[in-house]
Amino acid sequence: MPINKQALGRHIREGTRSLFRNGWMTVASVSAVAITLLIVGVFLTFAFNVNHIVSSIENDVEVKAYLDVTVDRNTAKQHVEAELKKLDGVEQITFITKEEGLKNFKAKFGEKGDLLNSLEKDNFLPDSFVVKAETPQKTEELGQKIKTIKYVKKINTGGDTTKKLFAVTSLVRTVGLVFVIGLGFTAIFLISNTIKITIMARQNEIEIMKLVGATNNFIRWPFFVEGTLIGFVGALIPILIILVGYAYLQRYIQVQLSLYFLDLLPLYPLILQISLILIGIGLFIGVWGSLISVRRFLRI
Amino acid sequence: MPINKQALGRHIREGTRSLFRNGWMTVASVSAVAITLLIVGVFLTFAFNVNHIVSSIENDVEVKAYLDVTVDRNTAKQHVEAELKKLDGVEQITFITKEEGLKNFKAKFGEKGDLLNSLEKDNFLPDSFVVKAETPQKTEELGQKIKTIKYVKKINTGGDTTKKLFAVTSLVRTVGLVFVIGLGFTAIFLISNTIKITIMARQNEIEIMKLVGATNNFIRWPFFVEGTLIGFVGALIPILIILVGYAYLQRYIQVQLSLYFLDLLPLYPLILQISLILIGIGLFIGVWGSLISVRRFLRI
Amino acid sequence: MQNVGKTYANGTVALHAINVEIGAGEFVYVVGPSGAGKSTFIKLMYREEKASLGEIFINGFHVHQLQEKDIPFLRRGIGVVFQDFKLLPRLTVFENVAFALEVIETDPQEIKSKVMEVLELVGLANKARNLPSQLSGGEQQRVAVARALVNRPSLVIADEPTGNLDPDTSDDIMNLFAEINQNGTTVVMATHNKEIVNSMKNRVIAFEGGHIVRDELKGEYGYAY
Amino acid sequence: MQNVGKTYANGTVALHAINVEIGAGEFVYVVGPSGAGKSTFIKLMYREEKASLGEIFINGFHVHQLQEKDIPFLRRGIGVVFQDFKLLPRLTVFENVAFALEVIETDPQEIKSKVMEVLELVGLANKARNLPSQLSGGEQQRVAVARALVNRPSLVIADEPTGNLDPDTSDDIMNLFAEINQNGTTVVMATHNKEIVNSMKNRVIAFEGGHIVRDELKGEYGYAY
Ligand SMILES: Nc1ncnc2c1ncn2[C@@H]1O[C@H](COP(=O)(O)OP(=O)(O)OP(=O)(O)O)[C@@H](O)[C@H]1O
Ligand SMILES: Nc1ncnc2c1ncn2[C@@H]1O[C@H](COP(=O)(O)OP(=O)(O)OP(=O)(O)O)[C@@H](O)[C@H]1O
Ligand SMILES: [Mg+2]
Ligand SMILES: [Mg+2]
Repeated sequence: MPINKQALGRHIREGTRSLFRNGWMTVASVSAVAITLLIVGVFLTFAFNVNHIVSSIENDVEVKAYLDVTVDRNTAKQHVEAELKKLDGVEQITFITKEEGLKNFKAKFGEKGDLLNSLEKDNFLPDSFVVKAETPQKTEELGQKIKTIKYVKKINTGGDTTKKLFAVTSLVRTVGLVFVIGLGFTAIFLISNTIKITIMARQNEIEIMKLVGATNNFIRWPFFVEGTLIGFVGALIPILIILVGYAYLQRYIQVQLSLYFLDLLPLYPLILQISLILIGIGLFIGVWGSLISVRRFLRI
Repeated sequence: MPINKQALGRHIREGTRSLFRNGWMTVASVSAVAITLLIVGVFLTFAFNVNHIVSSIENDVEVKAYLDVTVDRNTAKQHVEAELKKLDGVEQITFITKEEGLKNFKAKFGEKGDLLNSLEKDNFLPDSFVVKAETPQKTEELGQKIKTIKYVKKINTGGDTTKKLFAVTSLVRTVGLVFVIGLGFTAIFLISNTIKITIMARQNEIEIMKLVGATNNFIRWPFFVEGTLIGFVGALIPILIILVGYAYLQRYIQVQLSLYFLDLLPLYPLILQISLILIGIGLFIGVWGSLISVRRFLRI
Repeated sequence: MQNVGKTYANGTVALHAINVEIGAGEFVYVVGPSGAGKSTFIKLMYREEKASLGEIFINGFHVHQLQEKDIPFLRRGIGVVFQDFKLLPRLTVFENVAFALEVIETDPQEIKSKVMEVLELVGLANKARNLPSQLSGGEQQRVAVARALVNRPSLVIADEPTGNLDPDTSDDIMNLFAEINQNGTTVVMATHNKEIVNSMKNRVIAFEGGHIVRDELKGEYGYAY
Repeated sequence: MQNVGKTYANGTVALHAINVEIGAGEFVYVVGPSGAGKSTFIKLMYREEKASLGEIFINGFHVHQLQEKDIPFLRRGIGVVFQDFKLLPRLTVFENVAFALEVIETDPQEIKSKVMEVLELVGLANKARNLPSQLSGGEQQRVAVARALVNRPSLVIADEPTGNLDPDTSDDIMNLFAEINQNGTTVVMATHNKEIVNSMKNRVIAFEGGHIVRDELKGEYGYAY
């Protein structure tokens, strides 16, 4: 769509004016864009957070390597530690003495832990290393390698539980992705549909313009400007709503419900990502939707 | 909108004919309705299932009542059992001997359970009752009552964990409900918006009809019929998609992913509920949207 | 039929306080230069526009104070040929004409015969299945005439019904109006056609700048309106 | 200007193979009964309709085989007064007329003076800010005339430009056409106005049923077209 500056000014003026002239048609399409993008935005916010929470759950997966109790504690510890450090993909290594082990063990049982008091005299637990893999999904693999290290008597990678966990998290991720993509497409469809109908109602005008000698570009430009503005304003509204809503929700969950363990993503980088996505979709569809719809009527 | 039979026939004919005459405008509005309701439907399916899963998690909450080990096992058991049976809101009572208790205890520790073998000789665990409340949320309350029963030395209701669980499940429910209601309203808004724009484009026709002496009812009726059909067809499409998609998803999750523990709701009553909701929304908005929009132009 | 009528639209005064009385069965030409207020005068009669002052009585209706819901019943008694035709673009010629009968819940059989009869009269029976957009200007105008006449109203108002017609077709249409007038229908017609006004002598009301400047029983088109 | 032209729309034959040549600077009346094919003939010239057979040459354009993208340039050289006006409903009178100049990227200052000048000529300078819906039929028609003339095209085609005008205003408009014709512009005008054709003698092409039945240099409106 090549164009000179003077004409561009005219088209921007006309496109903007047309927004006001169409009055409630503009309101209808802007609000359709806004509400559709609001759904997309809210869902994205939700999906980003779910992904975050799921990741932190996955991150809890680790390999426990129990050392041979029949060997000298220090020899075993030093050898295994050295071997572990040689392995690829290890993020963190923590040594847990059998005393600490018992404490954790009792803590896990809560009130019932007292029942284990009798064990203190005769701590049968081994020393252990807790190893965290760089990528949680590699934990199982890492566990197999650790198993072969000398003095390591037994490992525990969570086994079936971990497998189930990963199955669930990958399902959650897949469902989320399907929802996001599905919503994205429906948003695109709904918005371009609305814009199409709006322009449809102006078919007559487009025909007249053509009959008076307007080129396709000349007709297209104001619609292009109009579509861009509709897309842009239609994206700004949900961004503002999400910005305010999310900040409020965060306060509410943490302060009112005291759900500190529900670790929401911080507002700042999140809202930026969401804004970019929404404005991207809004502009893209505003522009594309209006151009596509106008094209339909330019063949006269 | 009173009407006689002959005129009704005419209006139904005209409304139906108008659907075909408007060609792609009809396609645009039906598909807007369909895709919006598809989102609502998919989300409802999802929400119903999440609710189901959350409920079954909540159902796992129970009161463990440990009996006094210093009293004769049978005396204690009989007394406590009798007392428990007197309580309101108890759904299920299970007696667990200390031998079974140890077995469960070991099972919970998985491979590490072997480490507890030494305990077998000297089982320090008490006998216990597991009591399930009729409503999971009453568990805590029930626990307090059970605590006062003679021979009950200690109870465990999950304490903080349970509180957290209920906080999470109620959050999940609230979020779900907010999403469902939000989606419902946006669906209503989007659909009536689309219908409004479509009718908008026919403002001219409505004006002419009025000038030729048509009453408001006479003009309204065909739009009413049209709106009903659009709403109905627009609801049928997502129902079919969800029906097929859900059946397939169920097979996929259980057969391909072997996630048997992911307990999805059976297709049959679910799809019926969803269908009713979608058709309800579709019809309501189709009818209401068209009547509202026509009314705007009837004041001439 | 009217008493004091006057209108006034978004600032511009289209009609100053005027007084006209048209008896049942009369044939009246409304003439005047472009923008004189002829169409406005006509629009007041079937209440497309509401008089901003004065009183209008037609067929027993108090047009100026008619309630919203009663307007359709006023309009059903009046056949109107609009200056811009106002045909329903998505309906065929037949359906457009039939619409005026459907509105008063006429029996489908009767609609069919009546519509074909009137289309025959305006010479468009062979275009019954065309859409308005597939007609020439003059053909559209005749459809508008057909629709105005089809339910045999007691008052026919026509706003330049021959503007897009050649002299011969115009004469046919004028004869049609003369005929229904003979059968007792009141006819009010805005027109620019000097020849018609001068050859078919009838009452002439001349407007200029929103005033009635002449009202003669057997008038001519005239020069000084 | 044309050679063999003919059209044929959705089944109905509007024009049979016709041959016409109109020289630059001519003033031609196109007459004929309603539905004779006058508008179709005119629509072929500015390519609203595409000829279904034959060849049309205008201003050096091969109209019949013009590519989509070149059509606007043909139309810019032709000023058209449409039978149904075709004004843009959302633009004011001024903007409607200005549109024909904006399309050819005229300087805004120039647009303003040119538009006001032509509105003055058709007597509508005081309605420049009205929307078309706020005009009388005749006023709308004059806006259509103004738009056709504003960019001084070398060919002006007018489809019944006086159908909604009173005789006096018609004469003014006709004088305008005569004047621009004097200045070298070709004028092709479809009309039903017998008086005009007979008083301002020019070439007359008479259509009937899609055929040219008469083509006289100083013709009359005539009876047997
Ligand atoms: N909706 C409107 N809003 C504002 N002014 C209007 C409106 N309709 C008509 N007018 C003005 O009222 C005046 C009378 O218009 P009217 O249509 O009655 O004229 P007319 O006598 O029918 O003219 P014509 O012969 O051109 O049809 C004109 O000046 C016109 O511009
Ligand atoms: N789009 C169309 N589709 C089908 N038939 C059409 C179409 N446009 C015009 N016609 C037919 O072609 C014939 C010629 O129409 P045209 O508009 O050229 O007549 P005209 O001479 O301008 O008549 P008028 O004086 O009434 O304006 C008519 O019979 C008309 O019904
Ligand atoms: Mg008028
Ligand atoms: Mg014509």
